[in-house]
Parts: sequence; structure tokens; C-alpha cells
Amino acid sequence: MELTYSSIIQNKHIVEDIYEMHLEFENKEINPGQFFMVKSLEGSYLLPRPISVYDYDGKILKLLYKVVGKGTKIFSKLKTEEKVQILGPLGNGFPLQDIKGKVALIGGGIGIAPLNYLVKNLKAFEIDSYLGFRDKIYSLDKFEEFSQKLVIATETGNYGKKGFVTDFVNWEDYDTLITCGPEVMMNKIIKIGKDKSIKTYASLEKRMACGIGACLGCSVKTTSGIKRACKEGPVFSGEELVVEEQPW
Amino acid sequence: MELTYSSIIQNKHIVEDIYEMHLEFENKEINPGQFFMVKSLEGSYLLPRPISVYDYDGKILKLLYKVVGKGTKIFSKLKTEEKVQILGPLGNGFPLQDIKGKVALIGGGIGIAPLNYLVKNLKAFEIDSYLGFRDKIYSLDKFEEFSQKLVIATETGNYGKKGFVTDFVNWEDYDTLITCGPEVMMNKIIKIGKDKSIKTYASLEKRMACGIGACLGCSVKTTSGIKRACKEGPVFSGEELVVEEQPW
Amino acid sequence: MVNLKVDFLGKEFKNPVLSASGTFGFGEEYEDIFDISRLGGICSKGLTLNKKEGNEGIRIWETPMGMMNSIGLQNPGVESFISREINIMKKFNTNIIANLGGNTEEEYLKGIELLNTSEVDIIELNISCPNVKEGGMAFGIKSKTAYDIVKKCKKVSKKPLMIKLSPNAENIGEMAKACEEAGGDALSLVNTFSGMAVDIDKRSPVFNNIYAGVSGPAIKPIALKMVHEAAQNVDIPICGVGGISSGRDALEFIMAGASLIQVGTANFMKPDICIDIINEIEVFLIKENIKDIKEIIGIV
Amino acid sequence: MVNLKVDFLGKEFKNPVLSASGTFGFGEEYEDIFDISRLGGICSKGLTLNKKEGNEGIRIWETPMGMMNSIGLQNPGVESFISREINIMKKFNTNIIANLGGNTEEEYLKGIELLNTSEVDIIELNISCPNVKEGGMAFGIKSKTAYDIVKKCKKVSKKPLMIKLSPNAENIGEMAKACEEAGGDALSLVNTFSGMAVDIDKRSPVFNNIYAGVSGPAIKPIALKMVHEAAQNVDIPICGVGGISSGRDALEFIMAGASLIQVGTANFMKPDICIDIINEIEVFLIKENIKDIKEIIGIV
Ligand SMILES: Cc1cc2nc3c(=O)[nH]c(=O)nc-3n(C[C@H](O)[C@H](O)[C@H](O)COP(=O)(O)OP(=O)(O)OC[C@H]3O[C@@H](n4cnc5c(N)ncnc54)[C@H](O)[C@@H]3O)c2cc1C
Ligand SMILES: Cc1cc2nc3c(=O)[nH]c(=O)nc-3n(C[C@H](O)[C@H](O)[C@H](O)COP(=O)(O)OP(=O)(O)OC[C@H]3O[C@@H](n4cnc5c(N)ncnc54)[C@H](O)[C@@H]3O)c2cc1C
Ligand SMILES: Cc1cc2nc3c(=O)[nH]c(=O)nc-3n(C[C@H](O)[C@H](O)[C@H](O)COP(=O)(O)O)c2cc1C
Ligand SMILES: Cc1cc2nc3c(=O)[nH]c(=O)nc-3n(C[C@H](O)[C@H](O)[C@H](O)COP(=O)(O)O)c2cc1C
Ligand code: FES
Ligand code: FES
Repeated sequence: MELTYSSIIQNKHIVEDIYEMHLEFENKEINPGQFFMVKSLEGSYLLPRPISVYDYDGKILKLLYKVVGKGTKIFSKLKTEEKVQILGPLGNGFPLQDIKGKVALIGGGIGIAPLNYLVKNLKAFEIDSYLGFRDKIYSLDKFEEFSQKLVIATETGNYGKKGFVTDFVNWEDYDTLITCGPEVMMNKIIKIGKDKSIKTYASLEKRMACGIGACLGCSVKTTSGIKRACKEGPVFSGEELVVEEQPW
Repeated sequence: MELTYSSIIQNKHIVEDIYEMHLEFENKEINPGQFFMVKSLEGSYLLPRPISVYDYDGKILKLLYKVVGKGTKIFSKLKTEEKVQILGPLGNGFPLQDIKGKVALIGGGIGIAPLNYLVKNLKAFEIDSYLGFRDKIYSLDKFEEFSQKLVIATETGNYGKKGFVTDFVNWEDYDTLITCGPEVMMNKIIKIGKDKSIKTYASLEKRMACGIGACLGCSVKTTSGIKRACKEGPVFSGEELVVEEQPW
Repeated sequence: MVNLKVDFLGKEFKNPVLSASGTFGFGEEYEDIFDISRLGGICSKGLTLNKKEGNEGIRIWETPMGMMNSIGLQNPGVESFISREINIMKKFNTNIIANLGGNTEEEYLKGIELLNTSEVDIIELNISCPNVKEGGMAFGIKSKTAYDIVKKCKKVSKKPLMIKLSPNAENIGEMAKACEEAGGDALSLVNTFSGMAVDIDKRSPVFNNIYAGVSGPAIKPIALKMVHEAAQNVDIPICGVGGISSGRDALEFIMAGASLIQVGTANFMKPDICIDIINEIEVFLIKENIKDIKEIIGIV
Repeated sequence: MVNLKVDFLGKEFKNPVLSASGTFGFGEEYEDIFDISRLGGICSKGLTLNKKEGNEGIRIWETPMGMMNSIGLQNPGVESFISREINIMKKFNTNIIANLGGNTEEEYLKGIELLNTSEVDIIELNISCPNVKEGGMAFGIKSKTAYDIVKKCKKVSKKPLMIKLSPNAENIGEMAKACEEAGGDALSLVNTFSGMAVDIDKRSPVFNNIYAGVSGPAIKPIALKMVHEAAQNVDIPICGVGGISSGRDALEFIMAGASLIQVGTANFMKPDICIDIINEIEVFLIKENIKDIKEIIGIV
């Protein structure tokens, strides 16, 4: 983990409110599921924003982000060669060594970002990917390349199947479910995992201030007490999460 | 006066911390000495910044500005085609009809900005221009074109005469002194004007919030009571200013 | 169509958005910029019985997403207001709120007596200006002092009295209650927070008065809390002020208990921002299928 | 070379820059980012006698140039601190300030007794946390209540006591004086301002506790004023906190009367900002030809 100022190699619009930023970041080790606290150097906001690693090849750090508010809006306007402050890689990442058997990756919207870097690092496993979007689809390449099966669903039916992607998963086929996406989707999957005794991992989105475990702002209730999403997470196993009381 | 969002035609670095911005602004009437409240659309500051009209040809509004703090720093990073919020033209401007006889324009540093648009509109008069800089010189063209005499001084002696430009003015030669620059310089000239009964006009820099006369933040003490620099000014005649009590 | 109209102290407001005292003059300077008759109302620059020249020295200072001012109630005096400035305000066809400050009880009472005969709709009793030495604010710190002055003012006033509270009050809930008990018809809050800036190069305070008033988006969360606290403590209506610069901000105050809101510092950021705020409130109500703004006043 | 060293309650501080309680954990998380031994000191996360899990729901919310938090004093408890976390802090070779909160008198007194035997340099008595219901803050609103608790704490404490004041105190000057008279050895101020945010889409408060603490650059001018006011009222030394994010900010507090300063929220903006601040202070002193930082403490 380090604090550094990275140059933007490119920052391009993908579709709708989705953007992809490439940053110089050489020779580091990054686990899938880890994230960075990202901050533009000018701009009228205070806290860095947590953004997952979308891809990394030892040279270029790729981020996929959705413009939802002030901070991400400013990100979308940054130009090549400008610098951004990044702190990371942070968090635990997915427990690659523990993931077993047949795996379903289930991503919703921008939640596919961390799964993208995961899918190529899970090569050794049998993976099916289920990706849900509202209307437009994006960033399918890696999932196509590394999954045995790829199921796409959109709420509008514009691409792939119509409906929520979770409606098209045959849960019993899997030993492990890995999810990142809207909280309702993740809660549903965690519940299904618990009910059907399938191992699940979810990457949680909590509001963060420090990103390194110092402020205790990102607390997550687990069966073994309060944990920090930025430090002991953002990836948690479904069993340990106390979902009912999560405000997400 | 109007509130509008103007596109930047260009925004170029001139020298040291001096920049020149050109904005689309068509078919308006602007008096020399008037100014605009300028604000970038993003950025972590609140109040627009007052900037004088440096030049105007009925199509392109030119501003010359010096980076001194947060706001002007953000200005310097704006790119062609971005928009800025401008409110203006504001203030009284120089009283062209009252300016008489032989005129000395005395500008210090970035204070030459409003004089630049003035000198070309004072064509009918006999004008000598005295411009003082710290080290580097800039924006002399108009003064060369429209003055009978142009005297340059730099504090470092790098260009023109060495010292303060006020040291090279033969005060008795003039009927009118017009000045804009650092407060010490303007105070000195106002005092000389009073002592020698030469008519003087100074364009004052006061901190402003509204720029239109509503907040009373930019008060100037005059012999006829408190006036607003943004509305009854920024140009005041030396006689009416109560210099001793000015905090500028 | 959704209903933005609010009835407040027996007056109809087209919408809940007012311009705050001291940031909008008497309206005329904004006339070239937007159609002022669209506002719910205008609060006049703070008036005092006699004309005031205001403070010397620097009067404006920017802070992170806020500003400080030390205007010191520069104003033409109540008599001039009644014979001149009020006529400017009248032509905007909206509610006129006269903001009245004072250093002594007599000044307040005489000011009110003069305003009684004028066409102002409401008197906003400013017991909270931090920028005059003897200080209107002196009345706005301790609940007991506030109670006394409000009670006396109420006795002479023929206009509805809206008491403008200071965020520097010792206990805002108690203060709100005291003003209600003294007969205040409504409350507006908050005025500016007492703050300070140091010019480290000169090694001296920026302001001649050392302290000055902090306003703008920076204070919004604190102001909102105070409005909520006041609303929990009184039954009289509340006008929320402090850092509002968007429709969402305005709606936060309304949901926290404000029937009307005032926009101050944000007018400087974008002089037609009140119009944006009115429009944003309307769009929100439509989107959320809320027929009447009254449905959401104080629901939080 | 200029001297940045400050003597404070008999301890030598390398420089006046400390990390503020609750924003820096026990230091270890920042270890990878910069050399923590460069700090003048570290204030621990707020401790309570017994372990606390903290608040439910959203704990962090951004505001214009500020933030709100509702952590609710999540901490391992004093005993764990003494046996574990203090050892992390010790290796940074800087002053250790234990921030101690509590809901009852006994909790404070027992906490102090335990800390007496530890290696902490100073106890920062937190009578100002707005985020626990029964609330440390209850002790920090009225001067009389504060006087009583400080007096009792002082009696049992073998460590120097620095009282951390709340900006929500009814009267900060009086409060400062009361804490001095009760035997407080130093003051630190301010803790967070009580504030609120409303989620207008959900029509409910953002925080489960409704109110939460506001910090960051937004509050700087108000915090600075309070530090100045406290400094005018007491002779004991002051540690200034609130919105400091640059060397210039720190120098404003120092000139207004703070011997030391703490950096809180700004650590989140840029995790090595304390180092920038130390460097900027040093550069300023050199440029202004000030040999010793003590020359400018309280000169405004
Ligand atoms: C570990 C982690 C990884 C993430 N990875 C990605 C990613 O790869 N791509 C992506 O687009 N988004 C990602 N997010 C969500 C992203 O952080 C938020 O969308 C972003 O912070 C919103 O900032 P804003 O200024 O645009 O929105 P605003 O609503 O203006 O933000 C206001 C505040 O709320 C916080 N906030 C708002 N939404 C969220 C959220 N969903 N999660 C956490 N904090 C939030 C912000 O950080 C900020 O402090 C991730 C979040 C976490 C916790
Ligand atoms: C009528 C008028 C015309 C001006 N014309 C020009 C011009 O043509 N070119 C140019 O470069 N500058 C001009 N100035 C000065 C310019 O407004 C300031 O340099 C600028 O506001 C500084 O902003 P900042 O954010 O960079 O500095 P900061 O110091 O960060 O600004 C902080 C606050 O102080 C105010 N402020 C700081 N310095 C000044 C100043 N000298 N005068 C007024 N307010 C100040 C800012 O507006 C802002 O509100 C003019 C000022 C006035 C009043
Ligand atoms: C420049 C300025 C002048 C002000 N003058 C007055 C005044 O005369 N009377 C008054 O009651 N409030 C005055 N205020 C306070 C505002 O009306 C308002 O209560 C405060 O600024 C908080 O709102 P805001 O954050 O929207 O500005 C003034 C504020 C500013 C910024
Ligand atoms: C996330 C967070 C947690 C905090 N926890 C504590 C605490 O446990 N004890 C305490 O005395 N102050 C606590 N504070 C207050 C800070 O120490 C500091 O007084 C306040 O934030 C103002 O300073 P700042 O603006 O530099 O952050 C906390 C502040 C934040 C932002
Ligand atoms: S964000 Fe600070 S502890 Fe997780
Ligand atoms: S800047 Fe507001 S009156 Fe001049």
C-alpha cells in the first residue's frame, strides 16, 4: 500500500454514465477485489473515493467507474496527463486460495468492476458469469474470455435476457457464489447461499473516509463482531455477514 | 449587465504568473474600467472573482489576470471551449467625458489590465503611459500604439528603467493622472495629485462578494460618505477618496 | 401541477424560497438578472433606527465553501427605508420582510413603531447580528434576554414578528422556546456563526472587529441541525436559513421543519440561484408525486 | 535553523503538529504512508472504560468541505489499550495522548486510574463527543457540569489532563475558564459540531442518531474563533483543533493562542498531510525570520 500521484494515461467514456480510467502504476502486487482511494487534485470535495481495481497488468492500473455524484463527476472530466492522488491497493481482496469448485460470478451494474479483474485470475476454476445491467451493457470481454458460460440480463430487455440476472442462475449448480452489485442483489444472494449452504463472497460498498482502517467509518456487522470494510473487507463471506442489520 | 455562461476561446500563459483569457461575448457595450465577476463552473471556491476588461472589440472579451490564489489558479487551468460564469459589465468605468488635457496613465503590474482597454479609447487625448513591473514585462502593444510616450520601469532593472515607475513621472506635465496598481502606488499618486492639484482617477481593488451593489462588502470611504467599489466604483477620483483610512 | 404555495403568518407565499437579509440589498440590484417576482419573498438588508455607515476595514473574506462578513449593518435607517427603499421592494410583487436590528431596547421599539405604519408584511427581528459591537447579538445569546426583548417588541408591533435566531445562542432549543413564549409569531434561523480569520503575514486578525460572521454551504449541516432542534421545541412556524445552495438543501430544511427557507450567500455564487432552487423543489415534488409541499414540512 | 520545539505540560514536542483523536487510529495504519515519528504527538482513538461497538447505520457523510461522522466511540476499552494498542503507539517515538471519554463519572475516574499506571504522556479528557447517546458531550455543554467532572478527574489523575472542549458548549469562554479553575492542565478545542443531514429521497435522517459530528475545513473559521476566545480567558496552554489542512491554517491557530495543534479530517484528504503542515510551518518561520515558534504563539 502506498500513497502516490499517478498520471492519467487515458480516461474514456464507455457508455451512459460509465467511464474507464487508466493510470500509471508500475510493478506492484494487487489482488483481485482490492481497491484504491482516489482523489482528483483540484475540486470541491474532501474525501477520496473508493474505486476497485478493474484490471492490472503490472504497468497500467485500470478503473471502471460510474458517475453518480460530485466526486465521480469530477473524475469524468479529468484529462490525459493530469495526475490523481491514489492510495492503495487497499483491503483484503477475494480469497483466491479458498475459492473452490464450480463458481458463479454474479455482477450487477458497476459492481462488475472488481469481478473483471477477478475472472482472469480465477483461470484455474470452472466459472460461469452472470451480469445484470439496467439497459446498456459494457465490459464483457474478460468475462467472455474466461467464463465457461456468460449470461447477460437487462432490466429493459435491451440486451440478453429481460429481468434481474439473479432470476437466471441455477443456484444448485455452484459450489461458490461471488457477487458485487447493488445491495439488494447481494443481500438476496447471501440469503440464497445461506439457505442452500453454498459458499458466498460479497464485495461490500460502504462509505469510507480513511480507507486504511483508522477512522472506523466503514463498519460491517459480522458474526465475529464489528469489522472494517476497508481493512478486513471489502470482501466478506456470506456466512459471517449479519445481513439483517446492515443498512446497505 | 447580465449573467451568462461564456465559452473560452483561448486561455494562454503570457509570462510568469500572468495569463490571458478570451471569451465569447457579443454585441455588448463595455466602458473602459468596467469589470466582470468571473467564476469557473467546477472548483472548490465560492465567490466569483472580479476581473477587469482588458480588451473588447464587440465580439471577444479579453481578460488579463495574475495567478495569486485559489480562484485565479483554477482560471489558469481552464481549457478552450470550457464555459465560465460571467456577470457584467459591472461598475462605473473611467469617466471618459471628464478626462481632460494631457494624461498620464500609470499602471503597476497586473493593474495595467484596465488601462489597456482605456488607452485605446482615449485616442483623442495626449497620453503618456508609465508602466511598472517587478521583473518581466508584458502587454505593451496597445500602450505603444496609443501613447505619445511610453516609459517602462522594472524593480529588478531587467527591462527599461530600474526602480518604481512613479520615480520617472514628471508630475507637473500632466492635467490628469489615471492609475491602477498596487495600493501603495495608487495612494502615492493620489497624494501627489492632491498636493499638486492634478486631477487623478484610481481604479480600486476591494474584496467583493456580489459585485452588483447588494452586499455592501466593498465599501470605500469617500468625502461624500461610504460608496460601493463595485457600483459607484471601481474608479474614483482622487479628491473624493479618504485615503488615510483606507485599509487598502 | 404541484402546489408550492405556503401560508405563513397569514400571508400567502408563492413558494417557500426567500432571499436572506443582507445578501440581496432591497432587491433592485438583482432586477436585471432575473424576475424577482418569482421569489416567495425578500428580506430587506438589516435596518436600524438610525442610518449606519457600517464597519471599517476588510468586510468580506472567503473560507472553505463559506465566507465571512463584517458589514456591520450599514443601512439607510428605518425612516429612509419607509420613504424610499420599500418602494423598490413593493414593485416586485412579493412578500416584503423588513429585517430590523438594534443596539438598545428603545431602538427596536421605535423601529417597530415606524414599521407598523409601513407596508411591510412581516418584521424579522434580528437579535443575532454578530457584527456590531454593542451588538444586536447580545440579545440573542441568552434565552432570558431574548425573551424580554421579544416580549416588549411584540407589545408594540402591529406586524407579525419573526425572530431571527443566532447560532451562537447558548441553547438553541431553549432559545426557540423562549421566543415562542414571549409571543414571537415565527422564527428564522440561523444568522451567521461567529468566526475568525488571521492574516498570518501581518500577524493580525483580518477583521477590525476581530470576529466576523460565517455563512455559506460550509455551515449547512450545523444550521440544519439547529432548525430541526428548534422545530422540535416550538409550534410556531420556522423559516430555515444557512448554507442553502440547491433545491436538495432547501428540501432538507423543509423536511427538518422549515415552512419557508432563505437563501443568502449562495446568491453570490450564482445570482439567479433562487430560481434554480424553486425549480429543483418543483421537479422533486413532481418526481416523488408529492402534490403539496405542505405534506413534507417537518416530516423528519 | 528555526526551532519548532514546544514545551507543553512539561513534555517536549518536536513540533506543534499532532494527529487528532479518532482520525488516526493508534497510528499503525499510517505507518506505511509516512514516518510517524516526525509528528509532535498522536492522540489515540477515543477510549472508554469498556469496549464499545460504536453506532449502527451510516457513520460517514460528506458535507461541503467538511464531513460528518457518527462512529460512536467504537474502541477496545482502556484495559485493552494499556495492554495492546499503547505498544503500537510507543514505537513511534513521539508523545502519546490518550483520549478518554465516558458516560458516567465513574467511567471517567476508573479510566483515569488505569491510565495512571500506563506510559501515556497526557490524558485528553473528552467531554465533548456528540455521538454517544448518554453522551460524553453532556459534560461539555454547561460550564458547571464540566467544572465538576474535571475537578474530580484531576483529583485522581497522575497524568497531566488536557480537557477537550465541545464547540457546542453554551459559552466557550466561560467553559474554558471553568475547566482551568477545576484544575485542568491544558485545553484542546474543538471537538466536532453537532450537525444533521437529511436523506430527502428516503425522507429520513441520514444518521440513526439523527445528529452527528461535523468536522473539516468548513468549520475552521468558527473553531479558530473559539480557540482565540478560550485563549483570552485562560492562562493554561491550548491545543487548537478544527479544520486545519495546511501550514497556514496551523499558523492561524498558533497565532490565535494555540501552543499545539491537531489535524483530524485532513488526514483523510491526504494521509501524509501532517508532514506537509510541519514543513510549511518551518518554511514560514524561515521566510519570516522567526527563530522560535514560541515567538508567535498567541500574538494575535
Ligand atoms: C470498496 C469499494 C469499491 C468500489 N469500487 C467502485 C468501482 O470500481 N467503480 C465505481 O464506479 N464505484 C465503486 N465504488 C462506489 C464508489 O466509491 C462511489 O460510487 C463513489 O464514492 C461515489 O462518489 P461520488 O462523489 O460520485 O458520489 P456522492 O454521492 O457525491 O458521494 C458522497 C459521499 O458518499 C460516498 N459514497 C457515495 N456512494 C457510495 C457507494 N456506493 N459506496 C461507497 N461510498 C459511497 C462517497 O465516497 C462520498 O464520500 C466502490 C465502493 C467501495 C466501498
Ligand atoms: C474591480 C477589480 C478588478 C480587478 N481586475 C483584475 C484583473 O484584471 N486582473 C487580475 O489579475 N486581477 C484583477 N483584480 C484582482 C483580482 O480580483 C484578485 O487577484 C482575485 O480575486 C484573487 O483571487 P484568488 O482566488 O486567486 O486569490 P485568493 O487570495 O485565494 O482570494 C481569496 C478572496 O480574496 C479576494 N481577493 C484576493 N485578492 C484580491 C484583490 N487584489 N482584489 C480584490 N479581491 C481580492 C478574492 O476575490 C477572493 O474572494 C481586480 C479586482 C477588482 C476589485
Ligand atoms: C454579506 C452578508 C450580510 C448579511 N447581513 C445581514 C443583515 O443585515 N441582517 C441579518 O439578519 N442577517 C444578515 N446576514 C445573514 C444572512 O441573512 C443569513 O442569515 C446567513 O448568511 C446564513 O445564510 P447563508 O449561509 O445562506 O448565507 C448577512 C449575511 C451576509 C453574507
Ligand atoms: C471520524 C472521526 C472520529 C473522531 N473520533 C473522536 C474521538 O474518538 N474522540 C475525540 O475526542 N474526538 C474525535 N473526533 C474529533 C476530532 O478529533 C477533531 O476534534 C474534530 O474532527 C475537529 O478537527 P478536524 O476538523 O481537523 O477534523 C473524531 C473526528 C472524526 C472525523
Ligand atoms: S474507511 Fe476508515 S476505517 Fe474503513
Ligand atoms: S461587492 Fe457586494 S456591494 Fe460591492
